[in-house]
Amino acid sequence: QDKKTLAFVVNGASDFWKIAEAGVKKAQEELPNYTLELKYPEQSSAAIQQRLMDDLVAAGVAAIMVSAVDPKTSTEALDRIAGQVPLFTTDSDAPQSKRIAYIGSSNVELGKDAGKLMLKALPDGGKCIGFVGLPGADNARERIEGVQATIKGSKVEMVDVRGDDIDFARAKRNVADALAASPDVACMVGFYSYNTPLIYETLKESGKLGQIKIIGFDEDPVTLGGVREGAIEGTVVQNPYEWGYQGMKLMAKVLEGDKSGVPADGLIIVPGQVIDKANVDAFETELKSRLGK
Amino acid sequence: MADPFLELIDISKSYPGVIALKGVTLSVAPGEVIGLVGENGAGKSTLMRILGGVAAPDHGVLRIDGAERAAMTIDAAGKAGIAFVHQELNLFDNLDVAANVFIGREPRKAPPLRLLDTEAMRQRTAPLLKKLGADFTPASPVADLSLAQRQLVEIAKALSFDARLVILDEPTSSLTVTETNRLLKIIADLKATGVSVIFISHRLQEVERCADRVIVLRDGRKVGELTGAEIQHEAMIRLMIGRDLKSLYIPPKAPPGAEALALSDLRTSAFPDKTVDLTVREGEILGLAGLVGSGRTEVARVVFGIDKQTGGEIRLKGEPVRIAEPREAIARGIFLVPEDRKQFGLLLDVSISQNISLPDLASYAKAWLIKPAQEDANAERQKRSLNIKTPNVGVLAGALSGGNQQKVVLAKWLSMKPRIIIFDEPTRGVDVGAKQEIYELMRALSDSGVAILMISSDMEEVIGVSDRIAVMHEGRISGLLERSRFSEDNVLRLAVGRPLN
Amino acid sequence: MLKKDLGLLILILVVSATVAFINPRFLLPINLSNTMNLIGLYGIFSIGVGLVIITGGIELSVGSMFALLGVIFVDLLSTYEINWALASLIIVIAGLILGALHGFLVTRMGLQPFIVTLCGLLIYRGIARFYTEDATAGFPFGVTYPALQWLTTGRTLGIPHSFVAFIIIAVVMGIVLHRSVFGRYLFAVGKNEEAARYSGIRTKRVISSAYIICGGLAGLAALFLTLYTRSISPATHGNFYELYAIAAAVLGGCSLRGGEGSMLGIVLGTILLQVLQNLVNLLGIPSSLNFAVIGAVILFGVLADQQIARYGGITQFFRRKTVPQAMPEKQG
Amino acid sequence: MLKKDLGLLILILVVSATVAFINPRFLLPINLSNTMNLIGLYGIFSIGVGLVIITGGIELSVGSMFALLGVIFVDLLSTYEINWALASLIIVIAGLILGALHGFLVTRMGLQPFIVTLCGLLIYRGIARFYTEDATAGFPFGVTYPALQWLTTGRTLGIPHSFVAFIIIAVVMGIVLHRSVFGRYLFAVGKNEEAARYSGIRTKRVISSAYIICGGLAGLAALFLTLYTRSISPATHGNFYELYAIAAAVLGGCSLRGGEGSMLGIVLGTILLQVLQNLVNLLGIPSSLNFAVIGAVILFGVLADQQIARYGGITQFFRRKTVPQAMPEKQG
Ligand SMILES: Nc1ncnc2c1ncn2[C@@H]1O[C@H](COP(=O)(O)OP(=O)(O)OP(=O)(O)O)[C@@H](O)[C@H]1O
Ligand SMILES: Nc1ncnc2c1ncn2[C@@H]1O[C@H](COP(=O)(O)OP(=O)(O)OP(=O)(O)O)[C@@H](O)[C@H]1O
Ligand SMILES: [Mg+2]
Ligand SMILES: [Mg+2]
Repeated sequence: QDKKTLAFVVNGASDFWKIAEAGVKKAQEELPNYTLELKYPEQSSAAIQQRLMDDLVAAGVAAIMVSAVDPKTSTEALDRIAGQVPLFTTDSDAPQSKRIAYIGSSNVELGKDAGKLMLKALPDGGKCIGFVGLPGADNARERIEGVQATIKGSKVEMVDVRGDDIDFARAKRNVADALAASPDVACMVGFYSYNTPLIYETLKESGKLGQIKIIGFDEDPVTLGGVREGAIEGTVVQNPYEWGYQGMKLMAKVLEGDKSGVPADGLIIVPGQVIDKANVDAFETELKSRLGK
Repeated sequence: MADPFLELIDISKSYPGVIALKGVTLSVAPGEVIGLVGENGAGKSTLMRILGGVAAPDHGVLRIDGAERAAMTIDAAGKAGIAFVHQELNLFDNLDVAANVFIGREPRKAPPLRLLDTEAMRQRTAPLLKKLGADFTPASPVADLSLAQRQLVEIAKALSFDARLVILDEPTSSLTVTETNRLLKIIADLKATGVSVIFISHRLQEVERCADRVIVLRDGRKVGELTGAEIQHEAMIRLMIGRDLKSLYIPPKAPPGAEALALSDLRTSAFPDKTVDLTVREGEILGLAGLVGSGRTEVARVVFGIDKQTGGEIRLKGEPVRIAEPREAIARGIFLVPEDRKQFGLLLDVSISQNISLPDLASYAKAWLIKPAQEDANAERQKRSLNIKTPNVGVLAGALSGGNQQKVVLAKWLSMKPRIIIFDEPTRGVDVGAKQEIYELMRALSDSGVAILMISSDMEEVIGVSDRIAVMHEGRISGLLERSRFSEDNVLRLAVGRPLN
Repeated sequence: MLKKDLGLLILILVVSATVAFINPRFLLPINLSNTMNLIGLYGIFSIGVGLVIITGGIELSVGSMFALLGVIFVDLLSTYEINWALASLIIVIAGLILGALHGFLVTRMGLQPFIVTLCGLLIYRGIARFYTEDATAGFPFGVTYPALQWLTTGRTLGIPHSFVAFIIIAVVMGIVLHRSVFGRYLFAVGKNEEAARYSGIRTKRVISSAYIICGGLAGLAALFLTLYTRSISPATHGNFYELYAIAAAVLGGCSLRGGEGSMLGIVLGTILLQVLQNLVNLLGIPSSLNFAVIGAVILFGVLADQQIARYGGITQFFRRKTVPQAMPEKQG
Repeated sequence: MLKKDLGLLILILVVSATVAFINPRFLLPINLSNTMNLIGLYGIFSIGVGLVIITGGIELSVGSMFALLGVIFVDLLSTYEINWALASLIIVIAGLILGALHGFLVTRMGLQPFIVTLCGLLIYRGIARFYTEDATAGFPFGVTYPALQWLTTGRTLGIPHSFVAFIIIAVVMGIVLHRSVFGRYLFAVGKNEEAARYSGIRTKRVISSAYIICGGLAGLAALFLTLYTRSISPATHGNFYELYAIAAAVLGGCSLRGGEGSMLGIVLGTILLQVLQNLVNLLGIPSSLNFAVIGAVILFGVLADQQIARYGGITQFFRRKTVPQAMPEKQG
């Protein structure tokens, strides 16, 4: 008897998913009767991800958990998959689809956390500039939305968000050009995981570290280092480890007919966390042990 | 005569479907000028390509200074002192003249850096160009040169070698008498300094004037060798094609008819301040002579709609027309056989049959779908009537010998209904037998009422074929000769802009 | 059939057989049907790009056209609620117009095709992103266009309609390319534009037509792609698709120098690329290796083909230039 | 200076003047210095790609090389803690080897350059992603390599060393291309490979050398880029950079048909592309319009150049075919 395969399909290659993978591995230890797989589409494109899922279904997987590239408008396509195998969503939800449950956090909430960090860093207010890979992507929009909602009415304002299409060199030059174009900028926000380290490096090179506040997202090692150093005010992280771990366990349970783990609204929210100088060491230690480094 | 330093022994070479050479033996002694003649496709160029290391023989050996080898390489040929002017030009039109002359063996300066010594190149090129009477400089970009000028560059290149043997494969096919005479003089000088020359030409007069020995090839075999006084026009022709030829001129059946094409005050961009006036009548062959660069090709290009007409008028049967595109010219029955067939006349890697049908595809098609059988049938017909040497009409045009390629270009137009045909150097690289056939064809066309404008740099051809001759000099018609006043001297005088006696 | 096409076919068969042997689910009707669907989607525009390449040009902007035409299409349908047939027509016409623009710039303004279509790549995507403010454009939940969806994403007897459309287009364009006067002109212009002009071919018109056809097919493909993904992120939708198309054409024997290529080759090239994608997913190869596997298979396939051609028996015959009937135009 | 180069220079000056007029901060030393830095980074490999294009080839794999060589470099330095000078040497040599491989496949195996380097694009990125399991490779926090960083990202009197390196390379390669025998052969081979062979040029060797130089420069650029971003996401690092390089070369007058181009042109092409990027950021143009602006400026620049050349005054001079000096010699 073949083992059943459970697939965790992510939305593109990123370190973020390495942490989820650690959670999946942990779940694998506890689910010896299943083969757990983490699948990356070769590009962050809805079409390619869809194709990957079609192929997985064709290859006979038993259930899929997906971080849809474009959940809002992929309902139909997700339903097509959900019609063939049990489907779960993670990272970003497709509430109208026939998915069984969503496990993840809310990007708007994460953005609100970042907004609070900005207010704390700039008690007297100031101009902020944001940096992001794809400004139109849902996760970016929601994070920005959360930030805007929090700083509204304060003296802190976000004057611009520059996109870089996930090209690190362009991301770095965006920071340098922003420094040249707006000498009065008071803080910079890195919305994608690589934006924060690049802001940090650029400010360091131009000697502006400490003068301009940095607020980040995610747990890039340089970001954590900057937090520890005090150059970065803080960073807002999610908990993909739990998504991977809990998600896979849940999928196995559902396959075995036990639906008790699925809440009525189908939403399992794993809250994010604000990392600042105070808790950075503890967080990093835990992260390292999870990643087995 | 001195002992040969170079021998080709029992050389054979075949290409799929053709035997290009069969058991040919040839030796070259120092200071000897060898004429190599034969019909198109006889194997002359192939033999030379083997000697130059560009092609390898299937069978046979080469012996250089007593050392035997199975095949030459380009390097070895260079080292053995063989300089080669290829029949089809091999110039780089992104470089200037001097760079082309010294390509592959540039003078260098700053030794470890291998920098180009452009100065030296130009200085060493200048006297060669002067010797050839070229009207361009070592710094002229080759892209700006006409075909004839390019041919001079190729010759200059061969002369720049300190060669023991210079191979000239149809060096004069685009040259006029003046340049040709200069070249013959240069050959004599080379000979005097002990350099050997192999000279290939379809203009047998030239061969007669310079060769010590003539080798005749037919169908890949050596069919004869003439020396000294035996080197006679008729003798060569007899060996080449196995029969005698009639005289060139075939009188028209009827006197010329009405004016078919008239150019008045025509201006071209090559000579913006000169105008051309010319009339071609139905049923006549009007020769257009002139020196290299005198603007004849430019006139043809304007009439055919390739280049913009910058002034004046073109009249067809008295009716003014505007021709903006070749297509419009073709629709009116004006056809052009271009001088550079490789660039403009043919699609080299397309079959003969498809080349022939190209300008008139619609008539081989039903509902826009081409009927290949009809194309092939027509191509077969043309192959037979023009005597194109090829196993079949599916062969790529580029694989044909130069003369046969020219016949394919002619076949394109002869398959359609011409009213006026402009031949720009119609027999460039065409052998005597085929030349005769082309002349007969031209005459047959003109007798059927077609007006023919024949641009030619071959004096023999201009005088021998035309009913009237117009001569161009620096962008304008400098004179018109009726048959009674045809002479080499008169044509030349007009060509250099001097008045007639 | 040309030697090159034969080699490609053999490569496809070998790859497919290997995959089927390792994972028999490859042969499941649903998998074959999915793969056919993708072949159809990618094939439609690869044909257009192939035609442009045959004239000696290049077309780099199809991917960006998909983004631009896609967001407009979504907007026409969902914001302006225009009839789907009319909206589709508008998109295809918009594709034709963009193609005509490229043709105009290349032939009348004398710009290099690479520059023109590179600028198209940059500009169209930029406009698409600006138009939606980088947001994803998609059909609202629950809205369906049954007829349009049936036409584009539907299947009949398991055969996806995109594949049917592709095959019909390939056959028609194959006849146009290899049997018609226009097709002959395309090759002639690609081989030697000057000589073609001297033969009375309106070369500018022929070249423009190739770009126009390519634009029209890109417009059509944009429809299929939009209904396949149902949403368009203008920053990424269609990224690199121009490379897929060019790769399919070049694999299929089109030379970037122009004048060479066959419709069968383009079709086979497209099939190979999609089968390779399917292979990576089905064999459970880490997706990070996806591109590497595709690249390696292409490289070894082409290498093997070359080596066989160089030393081999049968194919030797096809390589000689002088061999009669070795002309691409003459073969199906 | 060629006409084309002059036109490009004018375009750069016009664009710069416009930006400086709208936002005078464009002229701030720090901004100029930043832009120079990026010109240096992108210019180094554009030169290599330009050389390959001049031989009539194409090089599509540089972006993927950056990803592969970059992750290896990071690993050598931070995991294996190899001396930075040795590690840098290894990377440049690896670049040379990849270039040699391309040259080998193109010249000895007779594969099309487009295919070879497209496979390179796919394979190198695939290996890079597999090697790091798609994780971002970066230098650990706080780790510095003072000498290496000074060399690559340092500045002297405000001039970034990447720019200095670029200028040195451009001057050297400019001399090689335009003044040396080897450069002459590059042009000859690109224009007409057969004729070059007939002239006794070892064409295969010349073409291979171009790929090798290109590979070496890509290796060098990989070092600079790695130290610039300090971290490499193998899935995206260097994506589309091959297009930047080709665009710079083609803008600078290189023809994809080979045999044409100039070093000055490539340099100016690179400068234009980077000034345009700077413009978008400084003028506060939405980043979604980034590519559209670049595309539009390139298109209008090239169009204007073409139109001026066609009808204009000064440049008319450069286009006229040489008028032969009267013909006194002929009368003799
Ligand atoms: N590369 C080739 N491939 C196939 N056939 C060839 C090739 N080169 C020459 N041939 C054939 O070999 C024969 C001899 O050609 P060659 O060019 O030597 O003739 P030639 O005597 O120089 O003629 P011409 O006077 O027309 O130049 C011809 O039938 C030609 O078609
Ligand atoms: N392809 C070309 N590019 C640039 N200039 C050219 C070209 N062809 C001819 N010319 C120039 O135009 C002028 C007229 O040349 P044209 O070719 O019409 O003369 P021709 O009498 O036919 O001479 P030829 O015997 O050289 O063909 C000459 O000055 C020549 O240098
Ligand atoms: Mg010959
Ligand atoms: Mg002429």
